Parts: sequence; structure tokens; C-alpha cells
Amino acid sequence: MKARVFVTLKSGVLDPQGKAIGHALDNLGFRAVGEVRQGKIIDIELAEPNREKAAAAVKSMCEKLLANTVIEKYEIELK
Amino acid sequence: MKARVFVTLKSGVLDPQGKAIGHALDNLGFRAVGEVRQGKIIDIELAEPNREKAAAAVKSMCEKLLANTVIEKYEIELK
Amino acid sequence: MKSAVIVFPASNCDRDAHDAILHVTGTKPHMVWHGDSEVPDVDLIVLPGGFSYGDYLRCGAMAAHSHIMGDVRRKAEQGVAVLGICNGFQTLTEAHLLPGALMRNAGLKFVCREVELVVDESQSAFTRKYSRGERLRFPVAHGEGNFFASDDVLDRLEGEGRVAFRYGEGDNPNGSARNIAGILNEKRNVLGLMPHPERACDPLLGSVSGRAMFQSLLESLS
Amino acid sequence: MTAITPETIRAHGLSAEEFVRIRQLLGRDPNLVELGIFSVMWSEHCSYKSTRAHLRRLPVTGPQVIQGPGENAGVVDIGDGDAVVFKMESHNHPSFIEPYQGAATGVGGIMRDVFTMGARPVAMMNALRFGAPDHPKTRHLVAGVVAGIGGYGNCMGVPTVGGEVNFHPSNNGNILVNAMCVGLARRDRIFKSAAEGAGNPVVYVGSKTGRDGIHGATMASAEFNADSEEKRPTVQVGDPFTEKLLLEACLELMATDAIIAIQDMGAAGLTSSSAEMAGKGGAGIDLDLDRVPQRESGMSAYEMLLSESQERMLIVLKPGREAGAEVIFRKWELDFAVIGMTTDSGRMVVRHKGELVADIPVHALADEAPVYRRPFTARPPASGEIVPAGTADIESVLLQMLGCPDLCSRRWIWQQYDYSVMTDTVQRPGGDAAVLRVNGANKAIAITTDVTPRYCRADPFEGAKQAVAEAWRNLTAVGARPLAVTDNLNFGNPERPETMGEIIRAIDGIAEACRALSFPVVSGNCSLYNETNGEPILPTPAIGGVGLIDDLAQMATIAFKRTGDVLILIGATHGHLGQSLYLREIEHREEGAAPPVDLMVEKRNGDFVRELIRSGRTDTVHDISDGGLLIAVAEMAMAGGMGAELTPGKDATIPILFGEDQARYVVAVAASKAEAVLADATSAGIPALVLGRAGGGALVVQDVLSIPVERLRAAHESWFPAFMSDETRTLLPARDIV
Ligand SMILES: Nc1ncnc2c1ncn2[C@@H]1O[C@H](COP(=O)(O)OP(=O)(O)O)[C@@H](O)[C@H]1O
Ligand SMILES: [Mg+2]
Repeated sequence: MKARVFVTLKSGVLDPQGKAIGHALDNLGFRAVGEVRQGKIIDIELAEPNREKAAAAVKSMCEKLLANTVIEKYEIELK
Repeated sequence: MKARVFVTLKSGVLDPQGKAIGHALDNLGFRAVGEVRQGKIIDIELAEPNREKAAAAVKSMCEKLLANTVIEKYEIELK
Repeated sequence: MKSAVIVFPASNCDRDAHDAILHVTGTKPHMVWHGDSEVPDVDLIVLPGGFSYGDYLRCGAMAAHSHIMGDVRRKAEQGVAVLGICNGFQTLTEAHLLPGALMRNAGLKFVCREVELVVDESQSAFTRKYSRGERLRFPVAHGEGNFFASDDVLDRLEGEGRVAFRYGEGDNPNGSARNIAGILNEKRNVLGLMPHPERACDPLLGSVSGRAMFQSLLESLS
Repeated sequence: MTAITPETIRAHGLSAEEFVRIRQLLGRDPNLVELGIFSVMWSEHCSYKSTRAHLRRLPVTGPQVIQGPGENAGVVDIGDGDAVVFKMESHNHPSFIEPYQGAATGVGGIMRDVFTMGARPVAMMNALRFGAPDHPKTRHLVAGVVAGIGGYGNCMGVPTVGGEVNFHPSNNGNILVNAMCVGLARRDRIFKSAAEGAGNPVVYVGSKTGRDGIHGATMASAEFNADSEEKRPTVQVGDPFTEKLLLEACLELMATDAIIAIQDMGAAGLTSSSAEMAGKGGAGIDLDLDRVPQRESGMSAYEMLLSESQERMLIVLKPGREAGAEVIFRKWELDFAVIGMTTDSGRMVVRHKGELVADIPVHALADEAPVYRRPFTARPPASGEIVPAGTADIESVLLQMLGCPDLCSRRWIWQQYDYSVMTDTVQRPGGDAAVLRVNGANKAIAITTDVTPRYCRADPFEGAKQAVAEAWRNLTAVGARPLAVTDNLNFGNPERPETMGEIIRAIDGIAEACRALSFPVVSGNCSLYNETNGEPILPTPAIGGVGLIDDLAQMATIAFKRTGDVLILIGATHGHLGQSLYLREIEHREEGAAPPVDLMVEKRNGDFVRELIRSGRTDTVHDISDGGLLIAVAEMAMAGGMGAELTPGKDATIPILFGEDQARYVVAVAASKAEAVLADATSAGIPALVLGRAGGGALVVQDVLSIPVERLRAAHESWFPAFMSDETRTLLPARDIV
């Protein structure tokens, strides 16, 4: 099984990197660009065949390590 | 319109961060973890209502700025 | 004063911290490996600067989960002084021994330079030999020192006198909220700060502003 | 197995004659794996086939030299049983393709060269040459290279303390990224790469092997085409975290006596490390590729042998010491595998999946590599008296030059480098040489890198002499005794006779200067084929110099310190404007002769200045280089936040103020000592004259200009941040997978 975790900054947390990208896109002439936010993806191969168990394990990984819940939120996608 | 860009390392390119995360998950006791790879997402708000034009613009953003195509590949999701 | 410096994989200011403590206080710290389960019986634990675990994922995130941190947490709760410098500060926030988070510098670049630091709180084992409002020169060297916390956490930190150091007005190198450079925990026995006191203990290196921190600890903990 | 066609041979960068030679040495046709091995071992990068014969002319000995060229790095004695270990290396082509990773892995590679010798790296320098500032790629390359150097060096916890940066259109398609690493070791604990003896285990440690940078060594040796940006070989990605663990683990193992030989896996990875170790030790080597730790599945023998995955080392251990060594590497969470054995067969024998995939006499790879004396033409040096075109206003010339790309402050760069970690950086970037205390002692090493490529283009011989002389002078200016150099010879295609002529004359110039200054070459690196679409770079023989300060109490910095100090100019000023920055920046001409270097004068003047510092008569010295006298004084004023008043009288002319005559220094001495210093200079036959006095808030040239120091600073500091503020194309270096 494969899990993809999306970690993004909570709304309200300033994202200077996203802002800089937005700025750069503007400089490159992309005029229709509004807000830009950056986040990360963590792709995990799992030997766990059971979907529910896998989901629970990944959730626990997120809480423990993958996201800093002071500033970040996460979503999990299993496939 | 909103675009989400997924930028990930091309396969075969060393991913030291993914490797270290995999290691850390293992140390935390998650035994079923195989390979871990890290990537990034960039969420972009677009004032462009036309889907095709938006897709073309985002593709061009990826080529010009968002992905380092020497080592990274990208996918685009519009919603 | 008995002290210990924790060595994580890719800590790189561990020796600097060791040398500064030795030279300023005349006491020799234990060097403690991250994989150990116990810190020796000490009065002060230092989490040094560096790039523990490569700073991969988030700075300090993996160090916060390393084996030794269980005992560091226990000892911190028992009141042992814990000093987190730079990467050590990041580790303390990731371990929730200090509130908030350290984000990417607002300028998006690593910054190594001297900054003006203003002492905001001298009532602690770490800062008693400084006086409130005193202006110091400290080196910083980090890519992620932009302190973030919600407004109510920030208000609380300020209200409880737990902001130990601020960057001088106009000299904030990383965009930290309210110019915060270092904070204390509720019990005031844990201090995290981004600037490097251990690099400011020798006149040959340009500043001796950091000596008073180790002298404070020596006085408080002996 | 693929048949070996003339096509295959050419694709491996081997000539038809070289292939014939390979067949003779083997007594049969090579298979593809063997051809790959020969191609990397006989590449310019590994074999130095165009330069080897000429490099023999460099002086490499001296009482201070413990290890000259031939090992991973040079080693020099600094007394008390301590040794300094250093080398400089290029990562030019990879940095052009992927600036962040190219520069980062360059830093990692040169650090491994130094810690392989048993030294702890204590300082890094970088010598960078970019294209014209207005070239569309330049910003992207500057941002990526600087971030890559910082990203790797900062994580390693080794301070990056200096370097140089130039911009020139000849680097538009071929930047130069030269990194120098300096380490400290005990002189009786130096490790070498000769795998002597048979039956000793060959151990692989570090990262796993992937398909990274296969054919990097041959890429570095082949001229760039416009389409190599498209071809893009698998880029090597640096992992400084693993390198830091590897450093600590190696030093821990080195504290035992288990090691016979050790060698990092650099260009051409497993192949060159194993062949070189066996070659130097006069041994044979058997390797079993199935035991090599692998990151990817299905790798062929060819790929594993030629992979340039980073952060790997090969170690030959004493028999029976494997288990103890393994404990150390496992503790640091690194791969450890016994992958072979030394033998007495004199052959490199490689097996994979039970099959013999290569069997080559070791001497064929190392000693039999071709040596070429390529045809060359010596271009006559540029000549001609230069007279300034008009009557430019000196004030605006000064401000314009202080803010020009080649002279302006590099703070934007070095502020991204951790230069203060390790708490021994006594002089950080911004002075003449960086000064690093030897930990726990009162002595220090001084480090600098120097070359002025425009001089070398005008006259490779004088230009190369000048590079050595300037390095020697920069060390002298902080009070250090110059000890030895490492060089990084960056040139175009040696198969062009004009380029070969430049290489030969530059080597002769280095040799002459190093000999005259007792400043031997202990390590170095050649990077050839630096050209794009037939356009070669300016000849760039970068010199990295190392010196020793015996007592940190006797050291000088460039900053003015005391109001009233008398400023004395040491050395003769003729007003040489040929190839000067003034000429290029203000009159837009790159013309005339390079400034001649009189090595005897250089030595005499430098020894005099060093003695002034050692005897405590001055602590404020700056040598005069790029930009000339007035620029040097302005730099001293900016560093000290203190002005000066100069009284040049009728000498306030463009040639005198901005000429680039060599062997000169500005020193500041207390007024009470000025007479004696001048008298000593006169009796030693050294030109010395009073320029004026330090003090005040402005740089004043009597009857000519008065500029507040703050205004000098604004001019000096603003160019780089302004230039880099438009980082549109540079935001996302690869490490930043946030
Ligand atoms: N790439 C770089 N990294 C760090 N420091 C640099 C770099 N380039 C230049 N510097 C520093 O800026 C200062 C000025 O450089 P340069 O003009 O080349 O000095 P000099 O003329 O004495 O050789 C030196 O201290 C040098 O070490
Ligand atoms: Mg100089």
C-alpha cells in the first residue's frame, strides 16, 4: 500500500516562501496569480495490506513526526 | 480557479530527506515502512476562469519556476 | 555545576558549547549520545546548535523524538536547567518543552552575522547576571529562526516575563514575532534561543556577551 | 554484451590510439565494463594526461612539507606535532547544470579529500567565476551556487571563511566553482591511500550506491555543447547529513590502528578509488559487486563501477579488524560492507552475480595512462603603455569602482555561510586572509584564494606569477608566514594549441613564483575543457595559500583602528594601468600588459611588512591589489568605520591612485613609530612613503575629494543585494523541498 501525506501550513500562518513564489510568478509575467501557498508531500510505502490499519498508522506518523501541528495541518491519501 | 502543483524528485535521484524520514519513522517503531520520498505542493489561486488557459499557464509556471526540471518532475491538478 | 551536552547526529556546535562551559565556568560537561536513554545526574543540560538529522523534514523534529529526549523531558519537569541553542531551541519547541515554532527565515536565506540582542528578562537562572534592557552583541547563524506563536501565546509569554531576549529594533534577522530571540518555559528552567552564547565568550572572536549566561548558570546551579 | 564499436569507443571519450593501447595492455579486446573502467581512469579528469608532464615542473618540497601532491590532499607541518591538510578542487560543469547540487557536492567532495587524510576540516573557501551580471543565467547560478555551498558547509559545521568572486562574459556558458578545504591533523596520524599487502579486507562505507552522475568524470573532461544541458546526466545530490556522520565515523575509526589505507570515492567512484589504492600499494584487488550496498534495484556492473554517488569511502583494513570497524559505522547509522580483498595478483578483478566482469592489470589503469605533450603555441603577451583616456573625476571613479561587481562587498554571499561555527574564526570574510585559530592553541592558520584571470589572459606567465604572489601577500598582510599552496588550474580545451600554450606558461609562472617565495605546491587539481561552443574561459589558475601565525598577539587586520595613525605605503608605485579594473570599469577597455611581478621585490617588501607585524609595530595592514591604492585605503576605512586624510600632492592622478603595481601594502603605524619604520625601510632599500593619517569620518584626498565613510559603504554594499533582489529564477534550489 502507498500513502501520500500532504502537509500544509495552517491558514493564518504566514508563508513567506509561498509569497515569494507568488512574487516571482508575477515578475515572470503571470498576471492572474492570487495567493500562493507551499506545502510538502511525503510518499510512504507501507507493507501493511489492511487499509484501516494503514490509515491509522499514517495518522499516528503525522501526529508524532510528519506534521508540526502548532503550524501545520495534514491530509492523508491511501492508494 | 485553484491549481495544485505536485513537485517530486525524478526516480533514481537521491532523496536524502525522504531517507532520513524513513529512518526516523523506523526508529519511532513504525515497522511496516518501506521507501519514503519527499516532495512539495504549491497551491495557486488563479483569476483565470478558462480551464485550458489556466492549465497552460500553470504548466508554463512549472517549467519556468516551480520545478527544477533537472531533478524534479511535476503534475498539475486544477479544481 | 554539573552539566551535559547532548550530541545528536549532525549536531555541530556540541564541541563549541563544551569549550565555552569549560572555559567560562571551569567545569567540564559530559558529552551524552542521543541514543543513550539517560542523562547523567547534572544541573544543566545543553541541546547544542547544528543540523541534527540534517534538519530534514523540519529542524529539530527528529531530534525531538530521539531516545535521549525522554530523559531530558523528565529532568526538565523535575526542574533541571535545560538550555537549547539554535537547533537546540528548535528541538525544544518540537518536543513541546517550549511553545511556538521556528519557521523559515523571512528572508528565505541562511543568515550568519552579529545582531543586537536586548535582555528582556533577567529573572532566571540563565540571565541573572544580565540586567533588563542591557544591549548585547551575539552571533546568529541559522536558516529557520523565525519564531511563530499565536497571539495569545505571545501575549502570555510577554505577560509572564518569559521573553528572555529580543532582537534590537531594526535588527531582527529572521522575521520573528515581536522580535523574540529567546524564551523561557513556565517554570523558567528551560531556555531556548536562536543566537549563540557559546560563540560570544572569547574576545578574540569579537564578543564576550555570552559569558554572563554561563556565569549566571554557574552562580544559580552551584 | 554490447559489441565494442568505434562509436562506443568515441562515446567513452577514448581515441582510436588509446583503444589500441588498451588492447595491447589486456592482450585482448576489453568488454564494455572494462572499456568503461579505462575510459574514466584515462579521462583527463583522473589521469591528467595533458598536464601531467608539465606539472612535474612545480616545486613540491620544502622543510615544512609532510605530503606533497599525489595523495588526497597536501600536508604541511605547523609545529608542535600539528599539521595542516588542504586541497582545492573544481566542480565547474556540474554546477552549471544544477548550481545548488553541483556546488554542494563539490564542497562535500573536497571535504572528503581532507578528512580521508585523517584531518578534521576546519575551514572552507570558494573561488567563484560567473558570467556577465546581465547574462540571463547569472543570477540563477549565483543564487544556486551560494546556497549550495552554504547548505552543505553549514550542515557540516565547518566554517566557510572566504573566497573570491568575479564576473566575466567568458564564463557565461561555463562558470567556475572551486572549493578549498583546510583541515587539521596530528602529523603522526596522517592516513594514506596505498593499499599495501595481500589478503586485507576492502571495506565500503557511507551511502548506498545509486545511478548518480554516471560518467561524471568523462563529462568533466569533455567540452560542453549547447545540448548537454538537454542531455543532463543523472545529477548527483549531496547529503551533508550523511557526510557529517561519515566524517565523525572515519575520525573515530582513525583513532584506532585498524586502517591500512583509505580513499574517498570521488570522480569515477568505486573504479578509481579501488584502482588507485591498489596501484599505489602495488597490490591487486578483488571486488564482489553483489556485496556493494545498493540504493536502486537492477544495477549493472558497469553502473556500479562508474556511479558517482556521494558520501562514500573505501577502506583497506588490517585483517580481523572488520567487526570493530563495523561497530563504529553502525553506531553512526552508515552502511558498512566488506566488498573485496587485496591480492598479490597485480590485477583488478571484479565479479558480479557470479560472473567475472573485469580483469585488468592495475598498472594498466594508473601507470600506463597516456601522457600527452600536446602541441602548443605561445601567444605573445599583451603589451603597450596605457594612458588614461580623459580627465575622469576621481571622486566618481572611486565610488563607481567600489560598487562595481568585481570589487563590491561580498557580504550578500558570506552572510549565507556559517563562518563562526567551531569558535576559532579570528578573521572572517572581508579581510586579506581568513585567520583560524588552531583549537586550544595560541597559533593560527591563515588562508586565502587568489587569481586575476584578466592578467592571465593578457600574459599567462606573469598572471600566474601574480596569482601566487597575491596569495603570498594576502597571508603576509595578516602577519602569517606563508607555508604552501594548492592550485586549481581552470582552462579551456588543451587540444587547442593556444590553450595548451596558456596552460604551459601558467604552470611555468606558478613554478617560478612558488620557487622564489619558498611556497611549494602540495596539492592541486586541473579542470580543462572549460569552454562553450568554442569560447574558452579566461585562463584561471586559482591559488589557495596557507600560512601560519605563530602567536595570535601578533596579527594584523585591514581596519583602521586609531585616529592619528600614520599611513605608510610600502612598495614602488609606477601607475601601471594595463589590465587594471579602472581601465575595464571606467574606460571599458581590457588592454595593455598585465602588471609585472618582480618576485625578489615581492619577497623583500613582504618580509619587511611581516616583520613590522611580528615586532608589534603595526596591527593594521592591507595589500594593494584589484583597483589600486585608493581602493585599498577606502577598504581600510570602511572596515574600521574611520576615515583618513591623504596628502598625495601632485600624485593625485588616475595612474597613481588606481594603478595596479604589485608588491605593495598600506600599513598604519602609531605616529611615534613612523620615523623609525621609514628609516628601516630606507635602509632595507624598500620604497616607503607617508600617505597621510587615519581619523575622522571621511576619506579625504587633499584638494581632490572628501567622502564620508558611510557613503563609501553605501556604494560598496549596495550592488550585490540589489543585483540579487530579482531572484525570480532562483527561488527554489533543490534542497528546498520544504
Ligand atoms: N565566495 C566568497 N565566499 C566568502 N568570502 C568571499 C568570497 N568572495 C570573496 N570573499 C571575501 O571577500 C573579501 C574580498 O575578496 P577579494 O577582493 O578577492 O580579496 P583580496 O583582494 O584580498 O584577494 C575577502 O575577505 C574574501 O575572502
Ligand atoms: Mg588582499
